[in-house]
Amino acid sequence: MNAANPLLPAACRIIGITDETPDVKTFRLQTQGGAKPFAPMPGQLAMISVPGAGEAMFSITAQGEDWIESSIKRVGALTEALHELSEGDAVGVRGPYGNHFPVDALKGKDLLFVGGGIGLAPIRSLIRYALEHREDYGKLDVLYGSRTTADLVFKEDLFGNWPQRMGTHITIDVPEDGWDGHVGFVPAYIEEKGFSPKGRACILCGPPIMIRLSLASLYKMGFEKENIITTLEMRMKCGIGKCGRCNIGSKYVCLDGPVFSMAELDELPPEH
Amino acid sequence: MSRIGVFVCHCGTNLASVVDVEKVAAAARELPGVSYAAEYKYMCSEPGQQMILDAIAEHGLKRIVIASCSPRMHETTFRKMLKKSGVNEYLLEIANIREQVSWVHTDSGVATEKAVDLVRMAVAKVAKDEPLKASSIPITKRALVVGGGIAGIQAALDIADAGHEVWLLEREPSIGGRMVMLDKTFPTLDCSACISTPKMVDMSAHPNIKLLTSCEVAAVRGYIGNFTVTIRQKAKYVNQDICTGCGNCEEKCPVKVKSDFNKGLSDRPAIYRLFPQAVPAKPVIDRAHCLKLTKDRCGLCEKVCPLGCIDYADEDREYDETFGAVVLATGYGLCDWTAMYDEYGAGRFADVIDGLAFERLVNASGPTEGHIVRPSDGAEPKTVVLVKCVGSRDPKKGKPWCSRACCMYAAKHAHQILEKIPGARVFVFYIDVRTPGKNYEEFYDQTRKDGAVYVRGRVSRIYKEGGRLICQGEDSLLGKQVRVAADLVVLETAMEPAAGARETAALFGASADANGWLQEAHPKLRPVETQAGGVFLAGTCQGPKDIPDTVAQASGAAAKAIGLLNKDEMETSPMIVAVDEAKCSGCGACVDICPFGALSLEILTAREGRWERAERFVCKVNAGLCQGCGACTVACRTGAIDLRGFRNVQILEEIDALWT
Amino acid sequence: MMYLLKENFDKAREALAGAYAVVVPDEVLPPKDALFPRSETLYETDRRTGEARAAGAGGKTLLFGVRPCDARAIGNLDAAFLESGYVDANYAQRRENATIVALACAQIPSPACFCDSMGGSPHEAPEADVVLTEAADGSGYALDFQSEKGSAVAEIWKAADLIGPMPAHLEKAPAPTCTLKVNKVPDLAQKLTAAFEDGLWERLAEACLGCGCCTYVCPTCYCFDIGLENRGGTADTFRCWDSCMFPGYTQMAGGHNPRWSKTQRLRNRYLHKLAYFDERYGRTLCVGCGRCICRCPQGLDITRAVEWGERL
Amino acid sequence: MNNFSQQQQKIRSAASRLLADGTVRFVIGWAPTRFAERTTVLFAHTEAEAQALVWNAHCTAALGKYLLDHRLADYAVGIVARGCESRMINRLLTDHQIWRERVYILGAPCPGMDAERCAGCRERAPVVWDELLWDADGMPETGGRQDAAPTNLDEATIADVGAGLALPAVGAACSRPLDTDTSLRSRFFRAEAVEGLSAAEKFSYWDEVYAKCIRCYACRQACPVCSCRACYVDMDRQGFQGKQHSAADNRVFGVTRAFHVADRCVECGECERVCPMGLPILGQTQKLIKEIEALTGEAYVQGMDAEEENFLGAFDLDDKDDFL
Amino acid sequence: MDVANRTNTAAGGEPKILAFCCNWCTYTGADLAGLNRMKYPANVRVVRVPCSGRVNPQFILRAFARGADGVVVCGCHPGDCHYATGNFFTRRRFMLMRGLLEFNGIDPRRFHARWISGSEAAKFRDFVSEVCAIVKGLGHE
Repeated sequence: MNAANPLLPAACRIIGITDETPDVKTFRLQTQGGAKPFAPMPGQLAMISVPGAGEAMFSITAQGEDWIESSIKRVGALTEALHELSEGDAVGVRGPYGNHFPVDALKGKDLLFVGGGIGLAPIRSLIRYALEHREDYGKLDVLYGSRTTADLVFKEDLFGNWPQRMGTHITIDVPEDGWDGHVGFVPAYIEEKGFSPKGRACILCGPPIMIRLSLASLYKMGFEKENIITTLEMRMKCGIGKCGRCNIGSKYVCLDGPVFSMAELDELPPEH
Repeated sequence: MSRIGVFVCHCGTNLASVVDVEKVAAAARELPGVSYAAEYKYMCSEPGQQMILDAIAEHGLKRIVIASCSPRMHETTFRKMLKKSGVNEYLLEIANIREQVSWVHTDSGVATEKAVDLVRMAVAKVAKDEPLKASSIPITKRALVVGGGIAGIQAALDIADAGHEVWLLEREPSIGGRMVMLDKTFPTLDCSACISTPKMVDMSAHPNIKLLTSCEVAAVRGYIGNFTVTIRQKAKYVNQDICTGCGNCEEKCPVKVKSDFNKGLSDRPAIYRLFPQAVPAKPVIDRAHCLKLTKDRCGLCEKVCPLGCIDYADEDREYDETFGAVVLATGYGLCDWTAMYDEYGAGRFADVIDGLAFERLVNASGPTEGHIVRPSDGAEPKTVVLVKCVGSRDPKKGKPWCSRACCMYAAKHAHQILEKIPGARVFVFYIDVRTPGKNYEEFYDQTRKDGAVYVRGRVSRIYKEGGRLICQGEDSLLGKQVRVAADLVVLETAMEPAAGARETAALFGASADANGWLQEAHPKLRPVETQAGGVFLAGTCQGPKDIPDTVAQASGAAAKAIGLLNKDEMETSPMIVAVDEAKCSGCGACVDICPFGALSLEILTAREGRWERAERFVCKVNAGLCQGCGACTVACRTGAIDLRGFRNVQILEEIDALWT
Repeated sequence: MMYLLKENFDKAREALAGAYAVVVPDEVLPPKDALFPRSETLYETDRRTGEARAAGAGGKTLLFGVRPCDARAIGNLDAAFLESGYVDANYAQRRENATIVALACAQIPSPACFCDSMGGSPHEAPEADVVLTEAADGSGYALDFQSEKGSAVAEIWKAADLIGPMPAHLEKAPAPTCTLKVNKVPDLAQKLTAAFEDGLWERLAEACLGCGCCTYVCPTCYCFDIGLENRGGTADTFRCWDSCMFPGYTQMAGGHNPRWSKTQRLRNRYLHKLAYFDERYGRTLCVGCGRCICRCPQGLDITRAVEWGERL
Repeated sequence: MNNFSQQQQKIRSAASRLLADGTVRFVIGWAPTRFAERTTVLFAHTEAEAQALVWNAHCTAALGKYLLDHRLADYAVGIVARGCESRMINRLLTDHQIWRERVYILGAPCPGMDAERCAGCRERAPVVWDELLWDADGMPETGGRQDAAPTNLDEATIADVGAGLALPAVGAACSRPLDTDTSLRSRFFRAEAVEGLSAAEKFSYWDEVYAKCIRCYACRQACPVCSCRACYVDMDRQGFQGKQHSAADNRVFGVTRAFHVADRCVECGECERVCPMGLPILGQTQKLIKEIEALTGEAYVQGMDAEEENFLGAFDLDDKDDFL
Repeated sequence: MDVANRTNTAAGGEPKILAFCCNWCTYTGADLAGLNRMKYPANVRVVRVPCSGRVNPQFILRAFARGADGVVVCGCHPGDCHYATGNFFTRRRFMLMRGLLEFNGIDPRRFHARWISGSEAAKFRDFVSEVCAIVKGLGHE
């Protein structure tokens, strides 16, 4: 973050692009000087700009020694411009913005990560953190679903890295040739797996309908609202709690979020 | 960065001698989004194209700008080239720096500056180009011919002979049209019925042709390759499958109605066939005059029919059929001179008749078996006046156009009178005599030699005096008033588009001109096509014609239809408009603009805000009809409708690129 | 207490023109434009390298004749832009460079004024550097220099011999009172937010046209949008006023809009003015200037929400 | 005799009846505010609320645009409609924005309320209605209010029953004072005031106007012709206009807005009435109608029926093109 | 649209004139002018559009706002439109727009429209030359 002017982006470049799905790409970013733009906590956001096209807020999905990564779905003009970029191209980055997953409060707990579609992107930062600090947390499980296998993001993690290190449960909505994994919707799969709420926190992110139904399932299974954590998406422009549009009541998602527990959200007006 | 590659062509010395191509390429390299720029002697050549393909592969180029000759020259070439690369062929812009720079400017500095500007505009536009894909639509291999006159018959036969299924739709109870009403045809004087009825029989017997009489087009959906036509079959009240055409019913029917076919010169029953050689040769009931249908009396025909074909309960039916191509052959009618020319008696004199009535009089199978008689008293006329250009070439009272065939059939009428009535005198009033056809002038010459007197001038008045019709007019060659006391006056009246032709054409997306003649796509080069793809014109619906021209045009239209039907599918241009339904407010401003009828408003029902099932209008684009002019986009204030390849944002970027 | 004769009022303003760019607030718009312009370039980006260079944010300005409510509004903007969380660089620079000369209201400017109901006063402007208060006899203005910036103004006026000590027999005129009275409602913020789902919000919003009028004339509305304009090889990133009354304000790229209805937007605006800002920054955002009431073409009135809150 | 009071009673009874028999979900009309010389818009949902509707010289806001808020609704809406509202309704019907059967129109011939907005108005009686509340005869042709009686402040209390509020009354209006001269002026009075200027004067005239424009879009929001689901100006990505403010950018907006309503404007004058900066923007739209009339040689009055041909959506083969 | 301040001529440079040409007539006519090696001033920059009916009057506003010294719109003659009727709408739109521009103080001599067919290369040349001369004459107001 530029201390003098938090709205000013740092000149960065793309050092790697991974095609996740037909409309999701993961961009690995680094400053023009070859450094990490900043060191985000899991769940934090970055404002990424395409010179000449504009900027938008994205969750940071991963970080390394000298890079951060963001996985971006093509939904509008800006993301379209992003998707057109190639390795080596210039982008602007400012951040990190927002709060982060309560990594300390979660210590000692079993963690259940539930994601749907591109919703796995923000969760991935926490999964990576938990795996890096493996001794701080109890049992780790990720339950992830998408419409088809083509829409599964982070396939390398889902089928390579994670299964050896944590419970990995993948489902797709409808049967498909060549898929011998689970078929069905995420909420049903959560219930089917019967995760115990005891000493376990659930980190939930995905499309609104999936969230709604998954919450119903989790409540039914006895999860407390305090132990269900999600991240919100709102239209953002400044990222620093000034421009106004991402408010829910008196909270700004860009400052006080995007991470909220269901208990915290209950305190806020239902406007998200 | 968009990874744009810019390629500047020298065009030998065509470009390079005026424009500093290296400078243009260097300037291009500095433009946002451009990651590669090069110049070469001939970009369009094989090595030139290969160079571009190599650069695309080597530099990962995603969009291409070529600065060269006019896009009208090589846009297609370069699009084809891109098909071989990974770059979509529509992510291409061409900066025209030959026709619009090096060939029209001499100062190298100024020309180079302009070339750079044009490249800058092309780069700005290409950055906003979207990948497009031409789609193909399957073609229904069946043609519809609307109108069963000689044009429709000829077109149908030609298409059917080429092996395609044809449906011919005629609103009258029989095919044949105007030509079967005629006696003889000029200039050869062969019997009109003798040459047309065999064609009609061929039609009914052709395995590829389905004949629909007493039918109308009620509605049309779809477009070239796939017109879904709603056909309205009017009730015939006679079971056409069983009827043998024995004629008992026609004999017994007590009703007498003036025969339209015989121009009111004879009567016909209420159950009738249009004329003796009608195809199909089966009667229908005229519902307006049948006593059973109008007053629930009589029922004689049902009683005398040996096969029980009569079905008074028959009703109009509508059904849908799909066709790949359509030939409109709706023909002509004669103008209603009685409404235009009060000075000719406006119909009060029985012995002032029009040309078609004369054809019926002189026709061997007509009401008088070919005897030329006065309708008023049946006497043989000794002096006959033929008046040409009645309604034609008369913008004040009639129609502005020349009806083309009248000069020749007037000569034919004169010839027939002189031949059939010994000692008869024939006067022909004319403005000009136009005989531009093979053997036409010779025929006209012969008629005059036979004794027809040609008087140059319009007849200004016809009135009765002592039982004779006095035709008064000015002989403009003599420069004085002349009068002829005639026994019969034949008005060679103007052709006009058949009633309902404009409306029928509109259903198919074809238009008519101000006079009602159906509009060809181009008056010179596309005379049988219409603005609506897959809809062709045959015969007089497009404008006045004689029979040979009609038949020739019908074959032309058939050839076009055959060409279309020979394809299995058709590629459509992707550079057409598309509607963003989320933005469309359904105001319909665009719909009014479209010349092709490609846009329509439809009701969209969707959840919106607090309304679960909100109904609103949105514009739908018929991709088969849209030709990509983009005139509608300007009417759309929201920009919900936009033209692919020339979207608002692309053009705006081009503009912006010039002033930065 | 220093004193400025009424006849020297214009001279006093003119005397400042050398040292400051003097801004006299528009009769319709609040003075926020000088600190938070309708449109300003934030930075320029090189479209090839992505390098961004911040644009400057103006030199020394002086706002002359600011109403006390508007001065108070500037205090609220300070709270949002400077005092809590991130510091907004452009606002900070303009604010640092700005001197505020307030003019206490001798009469109530508009029947819609209700500053004294919102905790302000037509005569008090602690946020201002200088306050001019009319003397009881109307002959001139009592001057309160309330800061170092204020003292600098005093020096200029002294140097120009425009001001002198206030004659002993004079005193400040008593503060007028607003005709529009809104009762102070204890716990208004809590009451209104608790009534978030009440159907009355919809009734309040029915007559709203959804134009942005109220937000643009409001001295405390500070929502903005960030946009971009390309100029050849560089791109200008600018920010401009935005309005929470526009649906596009919260419209997300994927199509979801958390405040899709007019009612939601009006409720959010009223609650921001009366509750949310208070919850976050400890002061009520609405300063009771009455502009939104005056300028609303359809006669909407934010005090209706306050009165309603009173009865909750 | 106080015409306004009698007519107001007719509005109230008709509205009550429609609400009582369930014909409409609510009736849109005017209600008093706490300022004597101002009204607000009231959606009367109950018979009691209908008794709060007022009809007086301060009923300046046009109501037609509210129908758009309910364009997707499956219920019927009642509306008090003067000449301008009725033309708005026709306009919205022509543009397929509302369903005729879902609007119940209480026709209210009007003497002309606002000197600025109504000065050029020729159609003060409604052109479409379901029920004409009083006869248009006797409406002074040249405008002029019959009686400008101030709103009875007791009514304010009643109105607030509707919204569940009771407000103490204070002062008069705080917006610009009403001009009492509502006599009929030239239909294009605002345009004509500018036409006489030289090109340079025109340029600086509009420069001054647009330097003041704050792009609040009240003109658009109030305009019954601006029925787009999304306004071009809110889609800065699409490229026609960015969001930055400057006299030049604002002018592009002003001219574009005028052109977007060019051939559909019903001349209600709301754009100018609602402008918080008091900008004389009516001249732009008046000019366009004037141009259309000059080009066709025929009167061009929109909103007179629901099936109109728009000038820009049609053509004549022999249209003028003297500069082409 | 701030013509007075932003035009190219104001900066002492050559004026730039933006020309919208329909693909079927005027663009072809301009190409033909090139083919015939006709000479005209280099101030004009052509934007190719399928039909003059595609030219949104807002494009003209944009060009003036960006600093165009002159803008021209060209299309097929009435009745010759490749798309039958596109230019009839063009005609009404720009007749109206011209009035509005003039009303807003934009010198109407900076905005021109002309029907130029594919064979009228000389007309294209003459028109462009004429507009250039006019615009140069206007210079900086």
